[in-house]
Amino acid sequence: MSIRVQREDFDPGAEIAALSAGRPDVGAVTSFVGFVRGSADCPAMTLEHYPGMTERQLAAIETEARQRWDLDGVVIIHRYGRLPVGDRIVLVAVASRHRAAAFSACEFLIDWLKTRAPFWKQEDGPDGPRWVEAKDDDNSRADRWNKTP
Amino acid sequence: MSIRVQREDFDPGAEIAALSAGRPDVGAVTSFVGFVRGSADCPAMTLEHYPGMTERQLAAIETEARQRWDLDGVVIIHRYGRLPVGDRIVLVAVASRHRAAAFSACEFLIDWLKTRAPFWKQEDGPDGPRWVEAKDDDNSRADRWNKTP
Amino acid sequence: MKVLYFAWLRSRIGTGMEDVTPPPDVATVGALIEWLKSRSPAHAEAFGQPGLVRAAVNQDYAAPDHAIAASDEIAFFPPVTGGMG
Amino acid sequence: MKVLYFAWLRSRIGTGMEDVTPPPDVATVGALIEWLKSRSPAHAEAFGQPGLVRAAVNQDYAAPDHAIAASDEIAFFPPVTGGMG
Repeated sequence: MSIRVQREDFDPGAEIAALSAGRPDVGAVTSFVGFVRGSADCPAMTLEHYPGMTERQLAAIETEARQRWDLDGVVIIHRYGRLPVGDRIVLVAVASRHRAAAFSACEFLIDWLKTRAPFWKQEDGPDGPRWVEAKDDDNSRADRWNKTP
Repeated sequence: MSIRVQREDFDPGAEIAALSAGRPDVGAVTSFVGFVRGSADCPAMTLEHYPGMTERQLAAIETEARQRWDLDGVVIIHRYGRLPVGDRIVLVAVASRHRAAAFSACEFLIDWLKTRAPFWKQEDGPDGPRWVEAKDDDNSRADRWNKTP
Repeated sequence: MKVLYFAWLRSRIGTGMEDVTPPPDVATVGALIEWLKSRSPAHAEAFGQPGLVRAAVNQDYAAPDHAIAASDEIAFFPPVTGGMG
Repeated sequence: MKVLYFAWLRSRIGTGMEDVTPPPDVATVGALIEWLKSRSPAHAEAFGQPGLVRAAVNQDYAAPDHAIAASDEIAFFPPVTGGMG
Protein backbone atom coordinates (compact mmCIF):
# COMPACT_ATOMS: atom_id res chain seq x y z
CA MET A 1 0.00 0.00 0.00
CA SER A 2 1.45 3.34 -0.96
CA ILE A 3 -0.18 5.48 1.75
CA ARG A 4 0.39 4.77 5.41
CA VAL A 5 -0.57 6.75 8.52
CA GLN A 6 1.06 5.16 11.54
CA ARG A 7 2.62 5.64 14.97
CA GLU A 8 5.64 3.50 14.10
CA ASP A 9 8.88 4.68 12.56
CA PHE A 10 9.70 3.78 8.93
CA ASP A 11 12.81 2.89 6.92
CA PRO A 12 13.46 5.36 4.07
CA GLY A 13 16.07 3.11 2.46
CA ALA A 14 13.69 0.15 2.30
CA GLU A 15 10.92 2.32 0.84
CA ILE A 16 13.23 3.76 -1.84
CA ALA A 17 14.49 0.27 -2.69
CA ALA A 18 10.93 -1.11 -2.93
CA LEU A 19 9.94 1.61 -5.42
CA SER A 20 12.56 0.47 -7.93
CA ALA A 21 12.78 -3.27 -7.19
CA GLY A 22 11.96 -5.28 -10.31
CA ARG A 23 11.15 -2.09 -12.23
CA PRO A 24 13.76 -1.68 -14.98
CA ASP A 25 11.86 1.35 -16.29
CA VAL A 26 12.51 3.38 -13.13
CA GLY A 27 15.42 5.78 -13.65
CA ALA A 28 14.95 8.09 -10.68
CA VAL A 29 13.62 7.99 -7.13
CA THR A 30 13.36 11.27 -5.28
CA SER A 31 12.49 11.38 -1.62
CA PHE A 32 11.76 13.79 1.19
CA VAL A 33 12.14 12.89 4.85
CA GLY A 34 10.90 15.36 7.46
CA PHE A 35 12.31 15.30 10.99
CA VAL A 36 11.24 16.75 14.34
CA ARG A 37 13.41 19.83 14.71
CA GLY A 38 14.62 20.76 18.17
CA SER A 39 14.78 23.97 20.10
CA ALA A 40 16.04 24.77 23.60
CA ASP A 41 12.68 24.30 25.30
CA CYS A 42 10.96 21.72 23.07
CA PRO A 43 12.22 18.14 23.46
CA ALA A 44 9.25 16.57 21.67
CA MET A 45 6.01 17.22 19.86
CA THR A 46 2.72 15.40 19.50
CA LEU A 47 0.90 15.06 16.20
CA GLU A 48 -2.87 14.64 16.26
CA HIS A 49 -4.68 13.65 13.09
CA TYR A 50 -8.16 12.94 11.77
CA PRO A 51 -8.26 9.17 11.10
CA GLY A 52 -10.08 8.43 7.87
CA MET A 53 -9.86 11.95 6.49
CA THR A 54 -6.06 11.78 6.56
CA GLU A 55 -5.94 8.66 4.37
CA ARG A 56 -8.66 10.09 2.12
CA GLN A 57 -6.83 13.38 1.57
CA LEU A 58 -3.48 11.67 1.01
CA ALA A 59 -5.05 9.36 -1.56
CA ALA A 60 -6.60 12.34 -3.35
CA ILE A 61 -3.26 14.16 -3.40
CA GLU A 62 -1.49 11.07 -4.72
CA THR A 63 -4.09 10.63 -7.48
CA GLU A 64 -3.62 14.25 -8.51
CA ALA A 65 0.17 13.82 -8.66
CA ARG A 66 -0.20 10.74 -10.85
CA GLN A 67 -2.47 12.69 -13.19
CA ARG A 68 -0.01 15.59 -13.46
CA TRP A 69 3.18 13.57 -13.95
CA ASP A 70 4.16 10.24 -15.48
CA LEU A 71 5.07 8.34 -12.30
CA ASP A 72 6.00 4.71 -11.69
CA GLY A 73 5.40 4.68 -7.95
CA VAL A 74 4.55 6.85 -4.95
CA VAL A 75 4.95 6.21 -1.21
CA ILE A 76 3.62 8.54 1.45
CA ILE A 77 4.11 7.70 5.13
CA HIS A 78 3.05 10.08 7.90
CA ARG A 79 3.45 9.37 11.60
CA TYR A 80 1.29 10.62 14.44
CA GLY A 81 1.54 10.54 18.23
CA ARG A 82 4.38 11.75 20.42
CA LEU A 83 7.64 12.26 18.50
CA PRO A 84 10.91 13.30 20.15
CA VAL A 85 13.39 15.69 18.49
CA GLY A 86 15.32 13.98 15.70
CA ASP A 87 12.57 11.46 14.91
CA ARG A 88 11.37 10.97 11.35
CA ILE A 89 7.82 12.33 10.82
CA VAL A 90 7.04 12.00 7.16
CA LEU A 91 8.33 10.35 4.00
CA VAL A 92 7.37 11.13 0.43
CA ALA A 93 9.16 9.10 -2.24
CA VAL A 94 8.44 9.12 -5.96
CA ALA A 95 9.71 6.88 -8.74
CA SER A 96 9.72 7.87 -12.38
CA ARG A 97 11.58 7.27 -15.62
CA HIS A 98 13.04 10.76 -15.45
CA ARG A 99 14.22 12.96 -12.65
CA ALA A 100 12.26 16.09 -13.59
CA ALA A 101 8.90 14.40 -12.97
CA ALA A 102 10.18 12.71 -9.81
CA PHE A 103 11.40 16.01 -8.31
CA SER A 104 8.30 18.00 -9.23
CA ALA A 105 5.88 15.35 -7.94
CA CYS A 106 7.79 14.90 -4.67
CA GLU A 107 7.80 18.63 -3.97
CA PHE A 108 4.14 18.96 -5.00
CA LEU A 109 3.13 16.13 -2.64
CA ILE A 110 4.97 17.49 0.39
CA ASP A 111 3.67 21.02 -0.21
CA TRP A 112 0.08 19.80 -0.43
CA LEU A 113 0.51 17.40 2.44
CA LYS A 114 1.60 20.26 4.69
CA THR A 115 -1.43 22.38 3.80
CA ARG A 116 -4.17 19.78 3.19
CA ALA A 117 -3.49 16.71 5.31
CA PRO A 118 -5.35 17.02 8.63
CA PHE A 119 -2.49 16.94 11.13
CA TRP A 120 -2.06 19.29 14.07
CA LYS A 121 1.14 19.76 15.97
CA GLN A 122 1.46 20.32 19.69
CA GLU A 123 4.90 21.28 21.00
CA ASP A 124 6.20 20.61 24.47
CA GLY A 125 7.19 23.92 26.05
CA PRO A 126 8.22 25.41 29.39
CA ASP A 127 4.55 26.17 30.18
CA GLY A 128 3.29 22.78 29.01
CA PRO A 129 2.13 21.71 25.56
CA ARG A 130 0.91 24.34 23.12
CA TRP A 131 -0.74 24.09 19.71
CA VAL A 132 1.36 25.30 16.78
CA GLU A 133 -0.22 27.74 14.33
CA ALA A 134 -0.17 27.31 10.55
CA LYS A 135 2.54 29.11 8.62
CA ASP A 136 1.65 31.39 5.71
CA ASP A 137 4.80 30.23 3.95
CA ASP A 138 3.43 26.71 3.64
CA ASN A 139 0.23 27.97 2.05
CA SER A 140 2.07 30.12 -0.46
CA ARG A 141 4.33 27.18 -1.40
CA ALA A 142 1.27 25.00 -2.01
CA ASP A 143 -0.42 27.77 -3.99
CA ARG A 144 2.42 27.68 -6.53
CA TRP A 145 0.93 24.51 -7.99
CA ASN A 146 -2.37 26.23 -8.80
CA LYS A 147 -0.82 28.82 -11.10
CA THR A 148 -0.78 28.20 -14.80
CA PRO A 149 2.86 28.28 -15.89
CA MET B 1 33.51 12.36 3.64
CA SER B 2 30.60 13.76 1.72
CA ILE B 3 31.82 13.00 -1.82
CA ARG B 4 32.54 9.45 -2.90
CA VAL B 5 33.34 8.00 -6.33
CA GLN B 6 33.32 4.23 -6.10
CA ARG B 7 32.63 0.92 -7.81
CA GLU B 8 30.65 -0.41 -4.84
CA ASP B 9 26.93 -0.02 -4.25
CA PHE B 10 25.69 2.31 -1.50
CA ASP B 11 22.83 2.35 1.03
CA PRO B 12 20.52 5.37 0.55
CA GLY B 13 18.77 4.79 3.89
CA ALA B 14 22.05 4.80 5.81
CA GLU B 15 23.19 7.98 4.05
CA ILE B 16 19.91 9.78 4.76
CA ALA B 17 20.05 8.68 8.40
CA ALA B 18 23.66 9.83 8.78
CA LEU B 19 22.78 13.31 7.50
CA SER B 20 20.34 13.89 10.34
CA ALA B 21 21.88 11.79 13.15
CA GLY B 22 22.63 13.96 16.17
CA ARG B 23 21.55 17.07 14.27
CA PRO B 24 18.38 18.43 15.95
CA ASP B 25 18.48 21.45 13.60
CA VAL B 26 17.86 19.31 10.50
CA GLY B 27 14.20 19.41 9.50
CA ALA B 28 14.39 18.00 5.98
CA VAL B 29 16.49 15.58 3.97
CA THR B 30 15.83 15.37 0.25
CA SER B 31 17.46 12.74 -1.87
CA PHE B 32 17.80 11.60 -5.43
CA VAL B 33 18.76 8.06 -6.43
CA GLY B 34 19.49 7.34 -10.08
CA PHE B 35 19.15 3.80 -11.44
CA VAL B 36 20.32 2.00 -14.57
CA ARG B 37 17.24 1.94 -16.77
CA GLY B 38 16.67 -1.07 -18.97
CA SER B 39 15.69 -1.54 -22.57
CA ALA B 40 15.12 -4.64 -24.67
CA ASP B 41 18.68 -4.86 -25.96
CA CYS B 42 20.69 -3.29 -23.13
CA PRO B 43 21.17 -5.47 -20.04
CA ALA B 44 23.97 -3.32 -18.58
CA MET B 45 26.10 -0.24 -19.03
CA THR B 46 29.63 0.72 -18.15
CA LEU B 47 30.55 4.10 -16.69
CA GLU B 48 34.03 5.44 -17.29
CA HIS B 49 35.24 8.46 -15.35
CA TYR B 50 38.26 10.72 -14.96
CA PRO B 51 39.71 9.93 -11.53
CA GLY B 52 40.79 13.06 -9.76
CA MET B 53 38.83 15.46 -11.94
CA THR B 54 35.58 13.77 -10.89
CA GLU B 55 36.20 14.37 -7.20
CA ARG B 56 37.45 17.89 -7.92
CA GLN B 57 34.34 18.82 -9.95
CA LEU B 58 31.96 17.27 -7.42
CA ALA B 59 33.66 19.20 -4.60
CA ALA B 60 33.34 22.45 -6.58
CA ILE B 61 29.64 21.77 -7.25
CA GLU B 62 29.04 21.00 -3.57
CA THR B 63 30.81 24.20 -2.49
CA GLU B 64 28.64 26.20 -4.87
CA ALA B 65 25.46 24.60 -3.49
CA ARG B 66 26.51 25.42 0.06
CA GLN B 67 27.09 29.04 -0.96
CA ARG B 68 23.68 29.30 -2.63
CA TRP B 69 21.60 27.65 0.09
CA ASP B 70 21.72 27.27 3.85
CA LEU B 71 22.53 23.56 4.09
CA ASP B 72 23.37 21.33 7.04
CA GLY B 73 24.85 18.46 5.06
CA VAL B 74 25.44 17.11 1.57
CA VAL B 75 26.29 13.61 0.34
CA ILE B 76 27.16 12.81 -3.26
CA ILE B 77 28.01 9.24 -4.27
CA HIS B 78 28.64 8.25 -7.88
CA ARG B 79 29.51 4.76 -9.02
CA TYR B 80 31.59 3.75 -12.03
CA GLY B 81 32.35 0.46 -13.78
CA ARG B 82 29.91 -2.07 -15.15
CA LEU B 83 26.37 -1.63 -13.83
CA PRO B 84 23.49 -3.98 -14.69
CA VAL B 85 19.93 -2.72 -15.23
CA GLY B 86 18.26 -1.85 -11.93
CA ASP B 87 21.50 -0.98 -10.14
CA ARG B 88 21.85 2.29 -8.26
CA ILE B 89 24.26 4.70 -10.01
CA VAL B 90 24.16 7.94 -8.12
CA LEU B 91 22.92 9.41 -4.85
CA VAL B 92 22.54 13.06 -3.97
CA ALA B 93 21.16 13.78 -0.51
CA VAL B 94 20.85 17.18 1.14
CA ALA B 95 19.97 18.12 4.72
CA SER B 96 18.63 21.51 5.69
CA ARG B 97 16.45 23.21 8.27
CA HIS B 98 13.77 23.76 5.65
CA ARG B 99 12.53 21.75 2.72
CA ALA B 100 12.70 24.51 0.10
CA ALA B 101 16.51 24.78 0.36
CA ALA B 102 16.88 20.99 0.51
CA PHE B 103 14.82 20.46 -2.66
CA SER B 104 16.48 23.25 -4.65
CA ALA B 105 20.01 22.21 -3.69
CA CYS B 106 19.34 18.53 -4.46
CA GLU B 107 17.97 19.32 -7.91
CA PHE B 108 20.77 21.81 -8.60
CA LEU B 109 23.41 19.23 -7.67
CA ILE B 110 22.01 16.45 -9.84
CA ASP B 111 21.53 18.80 -12.81
CA TRP B 112 25.12 20.00 -12.59
CA LEU B 113 26.46 16.56 -11.92
CA LYS B 114 24.89 15.30 -15.14
CA THR B 115 26.45 18.09 -17.21
CA ARG B 116 29.77 18.77 -15.43
CA ALA B 117 30.97 15.58 -13.75
CA PRO B 118 33.32 13.71 -16.11
CA PHE B 119 31.46 10.42 -16.58
CA TRP B 120 30.87 8.66 -19.88
CA LYS B 121 28.35 5.94 -20.42
CA GLN B 122 28.76 2.92 -22.65
CA GLU B 123 25.68 0.78 -23.25
CA ASP B 124 25.69 -2.90 -24.10
CA GLY B 125 23.87 -3.37 -27.36
CA PRO B 126 23.17 -6.02 -30.02
CA ASP B 127 26.26 -4.88 -31.97
CA GLY B 128 28.50 -4.65 -28.89
CA PRO B 129 29.07 -1.72 -26.57
CA ARG B 130 28.44 1.80 -27.84
CA TRP B 131 29.15 5.23 -26.35
CA VAL B 132 26.08 7.24 -25.39
CA GLU B 133 25.85 10.83 -26.58
CA ALA B 134 25.03 13.79 -24.36
CA LYS B 135 21.42 14.95 -24.23
CA ASP B 136 20.52 18.56 -24.90
CA ASP B 137 17.78 18.29 -22.28
CA ASP B 138 20.38 17.81 -19.53
CA ASN B 139 22.24 20.92 -20.59
CA SER B 140 19.10 23.03 -20.68
CA ARG B 141 18.11 21.80 -17.20
CA ALA B 142 21.52 22.75 -15.85
CA ASP B 143 21.35 26.14 -17.60
CA ARG B 144 18.26 27.00 -15.55
CA TRP B 145 20.50 27.69 -12.57
CA ASN B 146 22.47 30.36 -14.44
CA LYS B 147 19.45 32.56 -15.07
CA THR B 148 18.79 35.41 -12.72
CA PRO B 149 15.29 34.88 -11.33
CA MET C 1 -25.46 14.18 13.29
CA LYS C 2 -21.90 13.32 14.28
CA VAL C 3 -19.69 16.33 15.02
CA LEU C 4 -15.92 15.95 15.55
CA TYR C 5 -13.43 18.43 16.99
CA PHE C 6 -9.66 18.37 16.66
CA ALA C 7 -6.62 20.12 18.17
CA TRP C 8 -7.44 23.21 20.24
CA LEU C 9 -11.12 23.10 19.29
CA ARG C 10 -11.29 19.72 21.01
CA SER C 11 -9.41 21.04 24.06
CA ARG C 12 -11.66 24.09 24.41
CA ILE C 13 -14.96 22.30 23.85
CA GLY C 14 -13.82 19.47 26.10
CA THR C 15 -14.73 16.58 23.81
CA GLY C 16 -13.58 15.17 20.49
CA MET C 17 -17.03 14.04 19.39
CA GLU C 18 -20.68 14.72 20.05
CA ASP C 19 -23.95 13.54 18.57
CA VAL C 20 -26.22 16.50 17.94
CA THR C 21 -29.70 16.96 16.51
CA PRO C 22 -30.05 20.55 15.30
CA PRO C 23 -33.46 21.83 14.10
CA PRO C 24 -34.23 21.26 10.40
CA ASP C 25 -33.49 24.86 9.41
CA VAL C 26 -29.81 24.31 10.33
CA ALA C 27 -28.95 23.18 6.79
CA THR C 28 -25.37 24.37 6.16
CA VAL C 29 -21.98 24.19 7.85
CA GLY C 30 -22.21 27.90 8.67
CA ALA C 31 -25.65 27.53 10.24
CA LEU C 32 -24.41 24.55 12.25
CA ILE C 33 -21.56 26.65 13.66
CA GLU C 34 -24.01 29.34 14.76
CA TRP C 35 -26.26 26.72 16.36
CA LEU C 36 -23.30 24.96 18.11
CA LYS C 37 -22.19 28.34 19.57
CA SER C 38 -25.50 28.49 21.43
CA ARG C 39 -24.87 25.14 23.16
CA SER C 40 -22.30 26.34 25.75
CA PRO C 41 -19.88 29.19 26.50
CA ALA C 42 -17.05 26.78 25.59
CA HIS C 43 -18.57 26.22 22.14
CA ALA C 44 -19.08 29.98 21.73
CA GLU C 45 -15.45 30.64 22.60
CA ALA C 46 -14.09 27.85 20.38
CA PHE C 47 -15.98 29.22 17.37
CA GLY C 48 -15.37 32.85 18.38
CA GLN C 49 -12.91 33.56 15.54
CA PRO C 50 -14.41 32.06 12.38
CA GLY C 51 -11.20 32.67 10.39
CA LEU C 52 -9.36 30.17 12.60
CA VAL C 53 -11.76 27.26 12.07
CA ARG C 54 -11.86 24.87 9.10
CA ALA C 55 -14.64 22.37 8.41
CA ALA C 56 -14.96 19.00 6.71
CA VAL C 57 -18.13 17.17 5.70
CA ASN C 58 -17.70 13.43 5.35
CA GLN C 59 -13.93 13.85 5.44
CA ASP C 60 -13.69 16.41 2.64
CA TYR C 61 -13.01 20.09 3.19
CA ALA C 62 -16.24 22.11 3.14
CA ALA C 63 -17.06 25.83 2.92
CA PRO C 64 -19.61 27.51 5.25
CA ASP C 65 -22.35 27.27 2.61
CA HIS C 66 -21.89 23.49 2.23
CA ALA C 67 -25.17 21.62 2.80
CA ILE C 68 -25.39 19.16 5.70
CA ALA C 69 -27.66 16.19 6.46
CA ALA C 70 -28.45 14.18 9.60
CA SER C 71 -26.29 11.26 8.44
CA ASP C 72 -23.17 13.39 7.83
CA GLU C 73 -19.90 13.32 9.74
CA ILE C 74 -18.94 16.95 10.26
CA ALA C 75 -15.57 17.98 11.65
CA PHE C 76 -14.15 21.29 12.87
CA PHE C 77 -10.45 21.99 13.33
CA PRO C 78 -7.77 24.68 13.04
CA PRO C 79 -5.66 25.15 9.89
CA VAL C 80 -3.43 22.10 9.57
CA THR C 81 0.18 22.12 10.82
CA GLY C 82 1.50 18.69 9.89
CA GLY C 83 4.81 17.52 8.55
CA MET C 84 8.11 19.27 9.07
CA GLY C 85 11.02 20.97 7.34
CA MET D 1 53.30 17.02 -21.00
CA LYS D 2 50.77 14.41 -19.90
CA VAL D 3 47.80 14.01 -22.24
CA LEU D 4 44.77 11.89 -21.24
CA TYR D 5 41.94 10.57 -23.44
CA PHE D 6 38.57 9.28 -22.28
CA ALA D 7 35.57 7.43 -23.73
CA TRP D 8 35.54 7.18 -27.55
CA LEU D 9 38.58 9.46 -27.88
CA ARG D 10 40.53 6.85 -25.95
CA SER D 11 39.11 4.02 -28.11
CA ARG D 12 39.93 5.79 -31.38
CA ILE D 13 43.41 6.94 -30.41
CA GLY D 14 44.13 3.55 -28.90
CA THR D 15 45.53 4.72 -25.58
CA GLY D 16 44.27 6.51 -22.47
CA MET D 17 47.49 8.43 -21.83
CA GLU D 18 50.57 9.62 -23.62
CA ASP D 19 53.55 11.77 -22.70
CA VAL D 20 54.20 14.31 -25.43
CA THR D 21 56.71 17.11 -25.97
CA PRO D 22 55.25 19.58 -28.45
CA PRO D 23 57.40 22.46 -29.77
CA PRO D 24 57.40 25.65 -27.65
CA ASP D 25 55.01 27.52 -29.98
CA VAL D 26 52.25 25.03 -29.05
CA ALA D 27 51.08 27.21 -26.14
CA THR D 28 47.30 26.72 -25.96
CA VAL D 29 44.79 23.85 -25.80
CA GLY D 30 43.69 24.62 -29.36
CA ALA D 31 47.27 24.61 -30.68
CA LEU D 32 47.91 21.32 -28.89
CA ILE D 33 44.89 19.75 -30.63
CA GLU D 34 46.23 20.84 -34.04
CA TRP D 35 49.66 19.46 -33.19
CA LEU D 36 48.22 16.14 -31.86
CA LYS D 37 46.23 15.71 -35.12
CA SER D 38 49.56 15.57 -36.99
CA ARG D 39 50.80 12.63 -34.90
CA SER D 40 48.71 9.89 -36.57
CA PRO D 41 45.60 9.30 -38.70
CA ALA D 42 43.86 8.00 -35.53
CA HIS D 43 44.56 11.31 -33.75
CA ALA D 44 43.37 13.25 -36.78
CA GLU D 45 40.14 11.27 -36.87
CA ALA D 46 39.51 11.54 -33.10
CA PHE D 47 39.86 15.31 -33.23
CA GLY D 48 38.11 15.58 -36.58
CA GLN D 49 34.93 17.19 -35.18
CA PRO D 50 36.07 19.88 -32.73
CA GLY D 51 32.50 20.45 -31.46
CA LEU D 52 32.46 16.94 -30.01
CA VAL D 53 35.62 17.28 -27.91
CA ARG D 54 35.95 18.90 -24.48
CA ALA D 55 39.24 19.68 -22.74
CA ALA D 56 40.47 19.98 -19.17
CA VAL D 57 43.75 21.43 -17.93
CA ASN D 58 44.82 20.17 -14.52
CA GLN D 59 41.34 18.70 -13.99
CA ASP D 60 39.38 21.88 -14.69
CA TYR D 61 37.41 22.51 -17.88
CA ALA D 62 39.42 24.63 -20.31
CA ALA D 63 38.57 26.54 -23.51
CA PRO D 64 40.70 26.27 -26.70
CA ASP D 65 42.56 29.51 -25.87
CA HIS D 66 43.59 28.22 -22.42
CA ALA D 67 47.39 28.40 -21.93
CA ILE D 68 49.31 25.16 -21.38
CA ALA D 69 52.70 24.36 -19.85
CA ALA D 70 55.00 21.32 -19.90
CA SER D 71 54.01 20.32 -16.35
CA ASP D 72 50.25 20.34 -17.06
CA GLU D 73 47.87 17.37 -17.14
CA ILE D 74 45.70 17.88 -20.20
CA ALA D 75 42.66 15.73 -20.92
CA PHE D 76 40.38 15.37 -23.95
CA PHE D 77 36.95 13.74 -23.84
CA PRO D 78 33.42 13.88 -25.27
CA PRO D 79 30.58 15.81 -23.57
CA VAL D 80 29.78 14.03 -20.31
CA THR D 81 26.93 11.49 -20.07
CA GLY D 82 26.95 10.45 -16.42
CA GLY D 83 24.18 9.70 -13.97
CA MET D 84 20.71 8.57 -14.88
CA GLY D 85 17.05 9.45 -14.67
